[in-house]
Amino acid sequence: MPGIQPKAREGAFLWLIKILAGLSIVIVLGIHFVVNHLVAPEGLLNYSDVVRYYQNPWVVTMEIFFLITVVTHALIGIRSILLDLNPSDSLLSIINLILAVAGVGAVTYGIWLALEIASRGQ
Amino acid sequence: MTQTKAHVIIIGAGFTGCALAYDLARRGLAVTVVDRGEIASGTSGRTHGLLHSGARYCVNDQESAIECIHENIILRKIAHQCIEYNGGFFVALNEQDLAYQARFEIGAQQCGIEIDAIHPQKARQLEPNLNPAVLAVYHVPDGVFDPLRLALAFAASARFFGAEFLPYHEMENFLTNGQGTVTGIKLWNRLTNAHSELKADLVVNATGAWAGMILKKIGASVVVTPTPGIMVAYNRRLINRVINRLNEPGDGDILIPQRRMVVIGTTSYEAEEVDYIPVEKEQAIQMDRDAISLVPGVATCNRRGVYMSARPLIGKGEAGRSLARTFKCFDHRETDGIEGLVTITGGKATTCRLMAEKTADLVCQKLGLTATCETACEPLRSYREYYRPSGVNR
Amino acid sequence: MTEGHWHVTFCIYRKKGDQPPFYQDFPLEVDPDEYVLDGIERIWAFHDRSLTFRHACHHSTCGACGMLVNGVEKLTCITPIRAVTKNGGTIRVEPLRNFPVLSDLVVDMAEFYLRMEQAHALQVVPVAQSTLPYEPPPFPDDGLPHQRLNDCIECGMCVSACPIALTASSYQGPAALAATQQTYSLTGEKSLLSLVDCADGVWRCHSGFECTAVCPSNVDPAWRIMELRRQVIRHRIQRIFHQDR
Amino acid sequence: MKNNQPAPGKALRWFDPRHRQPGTWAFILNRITALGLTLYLALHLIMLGKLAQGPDAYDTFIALAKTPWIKVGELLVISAGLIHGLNGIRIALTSFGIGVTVQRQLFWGFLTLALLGTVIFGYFMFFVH
Repeated sequence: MPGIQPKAREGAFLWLIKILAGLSIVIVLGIHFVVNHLVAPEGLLNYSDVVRYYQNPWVVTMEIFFLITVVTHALIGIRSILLDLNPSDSLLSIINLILAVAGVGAVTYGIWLALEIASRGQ
Repeated sequence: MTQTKAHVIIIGAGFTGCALAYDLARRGLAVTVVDRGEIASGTSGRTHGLLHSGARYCVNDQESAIECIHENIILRKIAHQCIEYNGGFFVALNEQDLAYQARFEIGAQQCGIEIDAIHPQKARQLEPNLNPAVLAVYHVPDGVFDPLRLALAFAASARFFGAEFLPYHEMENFLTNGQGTVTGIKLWNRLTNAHSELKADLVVNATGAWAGMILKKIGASVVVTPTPGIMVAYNRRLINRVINRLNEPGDGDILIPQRRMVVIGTTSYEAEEVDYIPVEKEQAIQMDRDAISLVPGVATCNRRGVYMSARPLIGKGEAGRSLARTFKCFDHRETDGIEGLVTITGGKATTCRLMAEKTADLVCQKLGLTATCETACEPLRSYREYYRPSGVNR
Repeated sequence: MTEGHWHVTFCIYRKKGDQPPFYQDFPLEVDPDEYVLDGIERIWAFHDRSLTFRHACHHSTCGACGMLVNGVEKLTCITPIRAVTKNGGTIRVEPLRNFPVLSDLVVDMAEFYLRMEQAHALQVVPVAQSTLPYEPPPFPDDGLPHQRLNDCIECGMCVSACPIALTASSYQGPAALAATQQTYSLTGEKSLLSLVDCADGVWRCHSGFECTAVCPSNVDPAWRIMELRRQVIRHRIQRIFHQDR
Repeated sequence: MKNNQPAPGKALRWFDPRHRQPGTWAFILNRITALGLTLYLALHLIMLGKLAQGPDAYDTFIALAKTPWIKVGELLVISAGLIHGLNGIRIALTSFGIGVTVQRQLFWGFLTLALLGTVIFGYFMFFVH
């Protein structure tokens, strides 16, 4: 009978990040939605629109920030769902590794893509 | 080397059974408690929950009253974990009640129960929901306990000293050696449907209102009258102190606060079969009236629970209220010529520790042991320890 | 009120030892104002003596008789039959979820009680602080140190209803967390916070609020868990600024 | 129900809404939308890779995205985002002790908002553009 044994799995820190990331997504996603679906005259931007849009450095910054928060929130969220399935400590460390690699990979790829698009305008 | 401990089986895990298990285990005996249900699933669990000051009995039944005040003080000390101790009031509502006043004061003094006359206006300040028509008020050292947790606290302490509990094990029959000596019991494990036998040096029948039924299996008897009464719980805590009617013990004369409720009790009638006691609707309505007369605010509450509980009263053939509320220990060698069997019955929750002490004295005397009772001083173990898996504390 | 008697079928979860569980029907004539527990006790008394169930006080002070009634956690001693079925209807009674079943309707409370003990759950609390802070005070304070039995009756129903406890046995559970919150509020004992500031503690709750919905005793475990989070975070922030603990 | 003990294998029962309160419906919706949105995030990132392949690849892809079925899918994503986001606000608020006693009303309020938002977006996507 184990009773209460505090384990440092998802403590206050990850939880707080998840909540804060979630809140910033709500704000940034609002802008993202409006720009892509309401402001753009044809509903979705075509290639040249996208490139023009990315000429504004604030847009690039915002999109990169958005990317990081979304990926962070999603991966911490997936992790907390998996945590509810009571993984063993060793399985959890594997999960942590996979999620971290996926997160770093997605963010690197996204940043490269954003900078690549921005550079095509010049 | 320690020699093999004497083994005692206790039938019944109510207040008496649990307290007795604690007392005997503390004296160094090997104890097994069996019950056909959960701890306190009979009369004990369904008790009103009043930690008596004894004032209720100080005129008619002084022996009980003295036991009560004595044990009240001990339980407040050792079972503080499950008692709300805020005292109680005895209130007079009419001329008849006032006529009882003088006898009440003398009785309380004779029994050593501290009572304080309080001005009705002051009492109304302390308990704003009290009937405004109160004519006289006395403060008494009453309290309220949680029935299951009081039993569990004794059981947890018993387990701490090595006693074993077998809930959901129904005693089917006695084992004897063929020469009138009880050597153990036959058991039906209701959790698994298995049957088994358990040997012991002595068997204690602590089944309260069911004591007579158990003894029938071996042709012995005690004069116990199961005397059910009704309790009604309401969904608001209108008082902090127990409110008693200042008169001779009667129906619906005690209203206790408990958690967010108030609970009124009780009635009294004799019954033969008490495995299932149907709720009498008229009695419940009578309880509503009695509760409202003590605390009119009850009229605005909803009923939360209605339940019946069978007291084990010793004696027969008289009206239930006039039977004494004391307890009695029977050595069946003396009453029926059966060796190795003791019955403890009667009494009340407030005096369960004392009942256990006296029974344990008898058990030890029969087994030729000299150990003495040590249950009155040290606080009981936390009731939650009862559920600890076995092997943890030994 | 005089609707007379109802015919109701109790469909009861049965399990003995290692045998597979099954459901057994008991048709019963009942008074609709009777409580579900009365029906169950009558089945034991008159129909099947092998039926096992936990019960003690029959008026919601002990917390022993929590069961699943028609799929919902109910304290059967205060649940009138009228509230869960109709004349000719069925009452399905099962043991609590998220607890090991010992037999029939009896579940093993050992782990639950151990967690309550580790949370330093109080059974007797000062009357003045016995209710939830957002509730109106129940009583004019007469200045005397009155105490009363606590709201939490340790019935385990909140744990049974919790969607997280369903899969995560290591989750401390709503009852223990609510108790920690209450004890911390009354004692200020900081070590309680470190016990719950972990993945199996306050941060595991996913705000289902089921615990509060089934609590028969006004504990509001969900509110207490949220409050406990606040207390944990406040304590952490304080620690940053005063390096006292 | 063979055994009542908690077990990871019971994860599917997270999504069983029978006898459950709005709080659990919110929890169910949040889990489903979380999984859906994560899947969408992955697809979205991959599809945006077409941008790197130049104007032709991307504009062909955009033309495909304007077909009605894809639009419906997109509306689902928007709806999921609204539900998850608004309910997320509710969870964040209650987690900091704000509005715990009115969490039911918050749930219904935010769910209404999410549906309203879906309708507005749907109107723009299908009828304006």
